[in-house]
Amino acid sequence: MWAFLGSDVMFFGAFIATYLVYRGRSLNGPYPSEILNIPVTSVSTFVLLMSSLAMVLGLHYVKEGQKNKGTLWILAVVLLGMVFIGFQMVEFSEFVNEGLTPRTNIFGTTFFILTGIHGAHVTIGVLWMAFLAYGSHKGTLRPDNALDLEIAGLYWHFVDIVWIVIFTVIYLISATDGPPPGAELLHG
Amino acid sequence: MHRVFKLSFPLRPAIVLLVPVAIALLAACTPDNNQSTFGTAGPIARDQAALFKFIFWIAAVVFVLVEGAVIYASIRFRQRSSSDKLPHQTHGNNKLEITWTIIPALILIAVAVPTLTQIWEQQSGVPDDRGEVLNVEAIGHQWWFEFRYPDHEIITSNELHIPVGRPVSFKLDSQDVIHSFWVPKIAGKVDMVPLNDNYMWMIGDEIGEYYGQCAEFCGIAHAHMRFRVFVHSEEDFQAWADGMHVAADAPAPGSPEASGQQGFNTYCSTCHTNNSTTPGSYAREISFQDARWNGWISDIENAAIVSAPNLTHFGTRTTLAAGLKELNHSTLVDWITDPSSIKIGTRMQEHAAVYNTEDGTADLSPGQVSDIATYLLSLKPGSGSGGGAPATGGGVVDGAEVFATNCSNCHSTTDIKIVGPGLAGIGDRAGSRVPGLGVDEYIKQSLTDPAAYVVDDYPAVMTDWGHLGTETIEALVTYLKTLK
Amino acid sequence: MANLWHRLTHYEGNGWWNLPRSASAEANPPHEGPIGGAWLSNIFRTLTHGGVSHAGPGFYWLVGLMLAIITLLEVWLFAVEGLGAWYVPLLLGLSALKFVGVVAFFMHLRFDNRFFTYVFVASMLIGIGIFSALLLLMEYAHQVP
Amino acid sequence: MTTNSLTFPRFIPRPKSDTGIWSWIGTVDHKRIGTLYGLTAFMWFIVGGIEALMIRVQLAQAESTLIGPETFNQLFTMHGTTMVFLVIMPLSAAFFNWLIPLQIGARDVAFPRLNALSYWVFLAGGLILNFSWITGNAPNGGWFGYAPNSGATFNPGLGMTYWIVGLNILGVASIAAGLNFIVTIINMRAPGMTMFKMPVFTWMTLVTSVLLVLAMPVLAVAGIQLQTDRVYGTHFFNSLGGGDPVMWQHIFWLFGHPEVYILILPAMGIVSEVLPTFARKPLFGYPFVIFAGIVIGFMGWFVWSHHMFTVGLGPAANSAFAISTMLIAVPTGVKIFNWIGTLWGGNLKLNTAMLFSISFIAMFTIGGLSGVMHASPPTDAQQQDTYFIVAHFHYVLVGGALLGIFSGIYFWWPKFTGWFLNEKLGLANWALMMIGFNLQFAPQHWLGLDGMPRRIYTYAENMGWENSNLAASIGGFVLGLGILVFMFNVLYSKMNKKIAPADPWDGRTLEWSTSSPPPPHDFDVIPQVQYRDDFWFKKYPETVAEYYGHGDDHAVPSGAQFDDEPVNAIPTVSGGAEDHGHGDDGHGGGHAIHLPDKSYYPFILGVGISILGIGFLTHFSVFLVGAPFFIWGLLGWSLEPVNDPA
Repeated sequence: MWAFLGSDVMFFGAFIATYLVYRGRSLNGPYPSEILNIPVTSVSTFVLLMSSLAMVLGLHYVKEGQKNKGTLWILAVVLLGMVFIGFQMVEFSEFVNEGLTPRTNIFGTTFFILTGIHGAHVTIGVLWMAFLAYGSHKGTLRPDNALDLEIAGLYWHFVDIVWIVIFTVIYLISATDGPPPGAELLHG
Repeated sequence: MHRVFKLSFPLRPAIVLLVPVAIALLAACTPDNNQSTFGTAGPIARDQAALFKFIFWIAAVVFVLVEGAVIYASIRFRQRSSSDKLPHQTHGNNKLEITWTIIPALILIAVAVPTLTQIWEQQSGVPDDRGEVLNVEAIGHQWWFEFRYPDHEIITSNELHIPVGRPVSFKLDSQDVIHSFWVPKIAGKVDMVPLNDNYMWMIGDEIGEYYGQCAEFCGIAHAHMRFRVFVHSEEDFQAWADGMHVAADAPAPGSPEASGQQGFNTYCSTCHTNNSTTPGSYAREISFQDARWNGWISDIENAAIVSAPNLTHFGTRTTLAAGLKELNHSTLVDWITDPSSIKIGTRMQEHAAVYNTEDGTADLSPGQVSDIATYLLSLKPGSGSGGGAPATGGGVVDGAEVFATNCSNCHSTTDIKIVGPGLAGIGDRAGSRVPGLGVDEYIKQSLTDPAAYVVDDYPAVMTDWGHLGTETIEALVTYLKTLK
Repeated sequence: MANLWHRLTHYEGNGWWNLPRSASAEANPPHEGPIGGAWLSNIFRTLTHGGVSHAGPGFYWLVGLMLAIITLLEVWLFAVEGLGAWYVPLLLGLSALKFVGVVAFFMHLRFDNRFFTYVFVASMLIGIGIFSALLLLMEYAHQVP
Repeated sequence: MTTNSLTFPRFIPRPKSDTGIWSWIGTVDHKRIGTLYGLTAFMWFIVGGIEALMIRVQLAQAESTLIGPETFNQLFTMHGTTMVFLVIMPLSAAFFNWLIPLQIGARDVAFPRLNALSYWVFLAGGLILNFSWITGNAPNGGWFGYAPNSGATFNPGLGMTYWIVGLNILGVASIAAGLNFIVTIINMRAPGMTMFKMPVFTWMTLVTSVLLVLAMPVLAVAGIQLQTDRVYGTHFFNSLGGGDPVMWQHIFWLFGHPEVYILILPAMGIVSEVLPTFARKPLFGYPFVIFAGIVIGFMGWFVWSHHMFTVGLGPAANSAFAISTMLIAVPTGVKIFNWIGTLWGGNLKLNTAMLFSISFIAMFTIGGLSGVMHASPPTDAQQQDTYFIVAHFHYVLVGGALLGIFSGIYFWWPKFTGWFLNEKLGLANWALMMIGFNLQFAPQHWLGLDGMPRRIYTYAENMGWENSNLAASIGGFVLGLGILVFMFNVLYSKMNKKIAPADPWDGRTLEWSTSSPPPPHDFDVIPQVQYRDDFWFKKYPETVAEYYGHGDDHAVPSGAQFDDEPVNAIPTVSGGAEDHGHGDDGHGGGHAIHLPDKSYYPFILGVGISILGIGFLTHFSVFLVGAPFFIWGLLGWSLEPVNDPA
């Protein structure tokens, strides 16, 4: 699994690098400074972070054999993951309403594709966790095969750390990005 | 099984290994060939060839040693008879390992030193101690090259003229895909990346004609995207540059040239400019080229206008279709009739209305084609009298010619929209555009104060043409009213 | 140097390349997480549960709390004006801290081989290396006139 | 193993039969999957070869009009893509599949069903790519797909979409295979086989797998970005929208250069097995060969911009990448010298496999030396995008990778099938390939230096390129004849079977210790490993001291102490037997041999993935067809235990 995550590191690495390369190259608005909503995203970042906490706790209790607590915490992961996806959907539709689509400018292109791919990862994780929660509830996920949950947990944490990077790079650092100097001169 | 092994005559690998060497000797590099990287005619190519030869001889020594060792070992240590004796079971030798790590590293340092020197010589800007720099902007198009001389205000295509011994600084750009600018005998290539200004410089130090070719795969006619470089003596270059500002003589009325001019203005001048000789024509051609590009990119399916080579003084050129063919009447007729007989995939054949026929050949009679070819070949710097922009000449001003010179890049004489509206029937509708303005007044206002009234759906990009003078404008209006 | 070479190339009891063949050989990893090693783990272990070999919920809650605090700190930094040139490095540092926090304390695969951890770390290093190089190239690598 | 008590309905029964088509579709046996890989890749090899010959026919004379530019562009695009992704990589994968478990003394790979999935997905990717020929829309933007020429504006047809979808599906297969072999090699080695007792081929597989796992995602990213540019109008590589086509080149070559080593390292591994066997002495400088491989694998990441010396990155970047590129020649040289060291003083059996391996050294050296020539940006400015480059990388990929693979085929054929390939025909095969190959590609060096650009479908008469091109075209057909001789050899040898013993070549590594062909469970008893080339040293115990003995150098001594220790001193799984030759099966039981049961789900999931891929090409409604297969495969896979309860 670590090796797979190594693979995924390169995957997200390439997307994040693309974003950074193209940062501040948008030729027309809306620019990040006009559209990013830091407080809302901070909440969703917090939600994802707490889901990682729920994840380790779930794993802990499953290993300890405390079935109900384990199931509960895994369900919490599912729930928090869904909340995060909900936030992202709201954010996307908000942006589209304000006129930012992947076609609008290079910020839209890199932003939607990067966060969208991350959202797809979260979705896969939610489905995976739901499957495991069901297994835990049914009693097929036991301390002796907690490895399944541990692998899923690794994946979940990985998706979380990717978001940590995305949040910093796209949201916090870029939040003040306006039009590039001389953008209107480039093609006038 | 062992019999088989004996049959494998051990010299065989040796013979096979010698094949490439033998071919190397047979096909000794021929600097006379048109694009040979060894027939150098400029310091950059010469340095690059020298560096290549330096590395080549080092490589040759390594090659002989390594292949010699392989062949020697294969023969010397081959299994004789069926002896199954075990050789010494060595695990390796650290001293040897260190030796053959360090020696190649040293050799590579020897290669790296001249490499880095040349990189910095060739790629860190044009040197200022090699003479007065000539600036050229080279622009790649699918599938031809445009050359602009900002210092001389000259625009030409596919044939580059440079003075001998003077550094030429190139600003390389592309309008569509990535191309690569390469004149093997003068300098190695640098890519032309769209909207990524690239720079290179070169010096041609032997007078002559040199071949160039696009080296980056750029689509269907990549193989046919070539150009020529003419290295002139300083005087010849000046003469050429001056000639580019002398208008061609107007064709004698009734001559094939005149009929060809008529044909050119009707069918070709939408995309091809052929008279960028007057002051201001440089800037105008650049804006037209942009407009043509926008015309194509904004509606690729139905574009009626595409980027096209500037044909000013076409008659002085030696080659046709981006350095493909020798330029003469018969090749030019073939080209105009059916471009794909010479070059498959041209934008011209794809988009120009005149090629909108069943088999894609030009919708022109052989006579018309021949006349157009004759006319184009007659385009040379004129005797200086009576030429120039019609506006400056005396006597009767020909409105049709004024239109072809100044307007046809944006306006067609049919209903086709290029940048501005097609002008067929303008005389019928001009009177009803603006209350209070008659036909003549409206057209005149559009010419001298275009922003006063802009027809819906058209961009307000037309400039003020008042500088043409009253007489010319009168002639133009008269001509426009005849368009049906 | 010679010692390092031997550790690299030869099998010696606990050499780098002595990789246990199966889960049972490394049932209890000496420390939590792949990053930071025993040093970092021990500090936190001492802090959280007095050296007990197994991290418990309390430990996880504490880490979670710290991560949350760092996030709040980041948002606060965002709200604070006038950090100037310090803003980006500070944020990068903080998120690197979060990153390490999650990797070191939440992610650990007891029954996996250390080699896979190396693969992951190597990919991080290669990824950071080449993508930084890429950024530099795209930003600065241009031909000059 | 985990959810077997869940009582979901079994959607379909498990395949039980050991013969017939369903047994192949449901197979999870690494040997059968290896065979499938080999056969499929060879089929694509013929397709790619025919494409190459058509290119050569067109270029044999100046101003040729046999093949138009459109078809020509499709031909060279598909030739490159096919040979890289559908031939060399899967042929290497065939060897990985067959040999890795055998060489490390395991009964199968770590994830047998993932292995099967990887094959089916590979097959689907190849079919989708080549299906484009039938639609007449074959990709035509070059195997490197440079934007914007590969974007929708300049390439509106479906061709490049086929290319992107095909490559991304192949990428899934490669990542799955890579992960599988990493885990297999790390976790499933026989007791006592430490990392530095592994065969070199296994080592090179490990390095290659790591490269695959890390490089393919980058290609996937490039593909996704280009695809969204083409289909959804994003601006990643659209310079009018703020993107930059140079970015595509960076991302593509970030993948592309490690890919080069993915192609060549397995062949290096093969050669490192063949040479010692037929020289009858151990590989010279084993740790150095392996470290050179690792170093190449690592440094391969930091040289990508040497594909872009003419893009205008400026002198600083070009200098840096020139130096890093030259540096990578050092470990490559170390390998070549060690192979020569292996030959030196040996008792060489010059049979077909050995000749191919020796030729590998010779030809690869040429490719390496011409590589140094364009590692230097000033000379590369003349050579970039000319036939010189074509000659260079064909010397590396044909003279290197392909000769290595053919060497491997002749070497391991008896192990795979139980019978020999004919040696006389083998010699003819080798000689024809060598003559044809050199006749085809040596003149291309001169063509490139004479200024002939790549990827042009025709050239003028006055350029002086006719003779060399004609020679190259003739060489191409001689090379093709060599391949025909190989195919004839297989048929001939199959009809006149010469049965091979378990250890026909007096081999060195564990695969020769089991029967030819190996039983389904590979080894009756899992071997205990004491030495490098364990099988050899157990056969010739008197040579142990000679190899591990205290010589005048210090590479081994203290290590030898440990290497010589009996295996029971090495921590192994609990229950590992202590006496040689009576090991357990690696699962602590020591009695019954558990092989993973067959399963249809990898195939079903593969079908699902390929239909989803087709959805990108046609219409989104196709997703509705693919999704059920996908979900069915995934659910069935998760719910089906690896082994039915006995």
